Amino acid sequence: MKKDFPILSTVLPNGKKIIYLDNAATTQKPLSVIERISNFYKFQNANVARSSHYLGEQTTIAYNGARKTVADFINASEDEIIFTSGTTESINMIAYGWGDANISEGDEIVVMTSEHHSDFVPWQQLAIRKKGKFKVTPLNADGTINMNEFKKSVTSKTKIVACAKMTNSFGVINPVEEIGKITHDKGAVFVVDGAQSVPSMPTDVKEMDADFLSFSGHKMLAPMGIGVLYAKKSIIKELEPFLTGGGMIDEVKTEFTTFACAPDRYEAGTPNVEGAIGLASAIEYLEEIGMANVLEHEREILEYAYSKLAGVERVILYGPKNFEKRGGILSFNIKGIHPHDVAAVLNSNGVAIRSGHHCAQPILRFLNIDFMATARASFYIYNDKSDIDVLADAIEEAKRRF
Amino acid sequence: MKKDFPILSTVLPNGKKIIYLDNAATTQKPLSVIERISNFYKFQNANVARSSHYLGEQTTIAYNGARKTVADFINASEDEIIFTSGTTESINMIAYGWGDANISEGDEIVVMTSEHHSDFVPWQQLAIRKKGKFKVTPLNADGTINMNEFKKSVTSKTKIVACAKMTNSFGVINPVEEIGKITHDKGAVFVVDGAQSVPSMPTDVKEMDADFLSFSGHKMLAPMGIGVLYAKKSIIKELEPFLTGGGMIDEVKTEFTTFACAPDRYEAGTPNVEGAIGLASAIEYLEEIGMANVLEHEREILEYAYSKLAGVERVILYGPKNFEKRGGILSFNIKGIHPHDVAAVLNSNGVAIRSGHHCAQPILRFLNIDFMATARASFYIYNDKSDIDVLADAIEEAKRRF
Amino acid sequence: MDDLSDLYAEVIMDHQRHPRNFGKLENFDREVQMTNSSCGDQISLQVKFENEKIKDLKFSGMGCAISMASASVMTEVMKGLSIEEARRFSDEFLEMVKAGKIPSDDLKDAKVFGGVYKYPMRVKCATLAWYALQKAIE
Amino acid sequence: MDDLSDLYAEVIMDHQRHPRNFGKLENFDREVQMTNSSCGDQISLQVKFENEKIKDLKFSGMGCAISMASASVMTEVMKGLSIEEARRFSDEFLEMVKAGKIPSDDLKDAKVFGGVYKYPMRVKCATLAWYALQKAIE
Ligand SMILES: Cc1ncc(COP(=O)(O)O)c(C=O)c1O
Ligand SMILES: Cc1ncc(COP(=O)(O)O)c(C=O)c1O
Repeated sequence: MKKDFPILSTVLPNGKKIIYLDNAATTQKPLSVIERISNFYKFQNANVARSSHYLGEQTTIAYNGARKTVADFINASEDEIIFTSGTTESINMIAYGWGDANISEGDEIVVMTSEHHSDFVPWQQLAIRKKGKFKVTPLNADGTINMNEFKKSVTSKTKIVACAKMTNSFGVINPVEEIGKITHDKGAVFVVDGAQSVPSMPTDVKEMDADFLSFSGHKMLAPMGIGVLYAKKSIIKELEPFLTGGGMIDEVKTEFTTFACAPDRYEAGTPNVEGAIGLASAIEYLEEIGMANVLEHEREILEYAYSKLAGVERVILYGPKNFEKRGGILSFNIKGIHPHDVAAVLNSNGVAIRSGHHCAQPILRFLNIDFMATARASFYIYNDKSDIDVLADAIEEAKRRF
Repeated sequence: MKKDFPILSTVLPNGKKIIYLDNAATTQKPLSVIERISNFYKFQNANVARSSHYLGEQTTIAYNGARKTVADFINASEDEIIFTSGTTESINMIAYGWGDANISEGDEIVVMTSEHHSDFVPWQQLAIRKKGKFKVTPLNADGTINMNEFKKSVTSKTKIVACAKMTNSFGVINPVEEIGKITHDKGAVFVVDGAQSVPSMPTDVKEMDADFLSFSGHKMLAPMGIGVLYAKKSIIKELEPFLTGGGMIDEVKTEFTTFACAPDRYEAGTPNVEGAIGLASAIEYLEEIGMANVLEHEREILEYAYSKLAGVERVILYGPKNFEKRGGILSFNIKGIHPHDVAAVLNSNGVAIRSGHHCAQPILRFLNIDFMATARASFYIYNDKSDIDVLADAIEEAKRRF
Repeated sequence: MDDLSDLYAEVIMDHQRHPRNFGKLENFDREVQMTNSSCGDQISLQVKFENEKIKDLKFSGMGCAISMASASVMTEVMKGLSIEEARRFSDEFLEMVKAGKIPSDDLKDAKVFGGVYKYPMRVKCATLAWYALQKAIE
Repeated sequence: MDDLSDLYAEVIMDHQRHPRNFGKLENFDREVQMTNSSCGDQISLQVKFENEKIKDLKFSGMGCAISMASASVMTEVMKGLSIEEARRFSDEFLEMVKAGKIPSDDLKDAKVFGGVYKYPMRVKCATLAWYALQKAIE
């Protein structure tokens, strides 16, 4: 598998082989995706849905095909798939495009303390704009959602509940089916952040009954600059166009503009065709493996890492002990060493991890974590147990140095 | 030159060699840019400004370097350069981020009838949102701005004037220096759409004294999904963050969020690093040629095309006769043939042009153009006069067929 | 003929040059105006019904060869059909042009638009008149 | 030492283990609190002036080795300097860390942070205390 990913053969200037364990931040790309991009620009490139010449037709067919691939991947239909620049833009599109029209003074928006800033700040800002109430659900000590507190916080005034299917800080898999049911029972809209989960496990929007689901290509083998917003057919009509301009209009007059149908209506400007077909190519690669196998593999690595590091002196491991509740992310700290320094020592051993707040300040503050930061190793399809052995040795070196 | 662009060797299924004359829609990519993208994913890829490991550092250095390349290219400084997904997003960012906070009932927004929908609809929608007045400046018969009318339309109530430096419909180069002066004399903000001009001529934001300038990578040899918003240092402080989420924050608390400094403040979520370095690579290619030479080359092709087609029976050419007022775009019609049919016949001869309203319905309606559509041939650095010969022959065939 | 023939078959060129049922009906039950703004195409369609059948119909408008010919062919195919048949035939036509589905022989001349499927940007041109018809018999 | 040495020079490790001027002043003229939220680093800096000079200064806070050592070194370099000199030296330090500019020998021990330039993500760690100082002498 590693041979499909040229970057995984990188040797650092100090001679160490790279061990890439920063997959929750972004994933590496297989040759098939890199070549799909090159071939697009070498043989196919044109603007889409505008120009009726040979390349224009080829590009439009490829772009429409990519939309179908994405739709099938999450069990949606094509006109429920909006291409965006990433999860962050997708969530902003909901907050502005649906939120601004549907939230008014006193309405409640409920999010979890464990949300990524991209699934936290847009809702908070919406609440501030519309004088709504922004409610943040407390967690249990292991970073899972306190479901009793959640149930109490959802009321008849709740209009939106936003929750990640998998958190990026600790890799917690949240019970979105249950959360969705509680949300819908109160008549609120259920918004799922799939940035971590869609790359790592099978996704079925019908099963999780999400009204909106967002995810990013770059976290699942695809190029940067492409993301997806799934909007359920029954709610997409309520989503107002947010970005306006070329390609999303029907008729433009001085006094008013009428807009095209979904999904064009939501894709203003020249779309990122490269990104869309790159994402489709990445999905093909993942389906070859099978998404259930991706999760199983991540868990296997996680369990191995967990068992190697649990009980090691000075090492603190975060997150639930029940692996069924986790994907391939392991957040940890070494007592008395700032995670940045841990990351630096690991890096000098070739091991690439992330240190810091992981765009998740609320959970770190809530759990009162030292330095408001952790070290985070995150695994993907191309990692194996020997990567974990190097990680564990490097952790020992960090302990010796500091 | 053509050999740098693999796609220009495309042979259509019918055996015809491709003649790509749809550059105003999107440009083709040189091998150097295609390889820069591949190499990024093969050797460098990581998330940016977040992860302090080797690849993370490399990527961050490359991303910061790309920002500097872009800044130098338009004579700006790095903290005035915001990366976006394209011109359309850039303009929306101004309309929401500056417009919503600064436009109130009765304020005026002035645009030209010749604006692209992406520089028209966001302003119109802003005016509708804020109960402002949306004024559309009339044109002369050749598609140039009626400057007398423009002067009359700018008043002390005018808050924003938006204008393309080069129009995409007819390729008219507008006198933005003069328009900017009139705008600033009235105390309004001057917003320049550079989507067509930045790829085709030298750009100096200080000289044109733009407060904001937008452009897209894909129209200047760079990948799709990347664009730029330049915001002058003196005004960027008034620009509110528009998209919120990861990477653009300082501190996230339940009650409020504080935001990072410019430009990070405006780049929410994982940025399109591939796009940014692809754009930098494209700029290097263009600077090798020299932007003054790009314009000169486009004009040479335009003049050749104009002289070949002027006076040809049934052919109508749009735009001013003074080539100093034009870039490399030639919009035309053949009497009695719908431009879609023209494009189809041209395509069967390998010639790729755009037909339709070019996201510029207002100008076509204003000038009362048949079918509300034109055929448009647009030229770039890799086109030569022999391309125009094929175009002219294909036009004759279209006349024979219809 | 050359490679343009799957888009501009002789039948299509003939209808484009000599559109059938072009103009206005004196007497009609339904009138539908429809535009395809992405092309600037416009159609106005008038239909006269009798005994659950399309007794007569005429169209006027402006657009490319494909859209004009498709409107002309549509009127020829539809004249005299029951509303039930009209619905089924137009569904078949739309499936053929949008998704490449092979139609039944019932579509007659309209089958020449089968090649449009390969030109996604021209699909809107070929379908406009047929959507207008569907609206008229709704 | 190995390749970590351009980031964690011996001097830096020493200051990290034994920070100088750590704590609170009984008596001070200016106090500055600063955070680097992207890392979670915090610093509190107190300065006592006399005759346009920095008579004494102390810091407290929390952060990574680079940020703590940089604060400690800063206090050593600054003690006794005129405000004018403090401004110039801190400018020099910032230029060195942010842009890789070679500093003058005036910077003394602070020169060991010259390697941070190659680690753009650690620049904020190394500069926090120096920005705090600049704020204190504003
Ligand atoms: C003048 C002008 N403005 C704006 C745009 C919109 O650019 P994009 O589609 O890359 O967002 C274009 C290109 O289509 C253009 O030509
Ligand atoms: C759970 C979660 N939500 C949202 C995001 C934001 O995604 P992006 O930065 O691709 O917009 C991320 C990734 O950083 C994430 O992990």
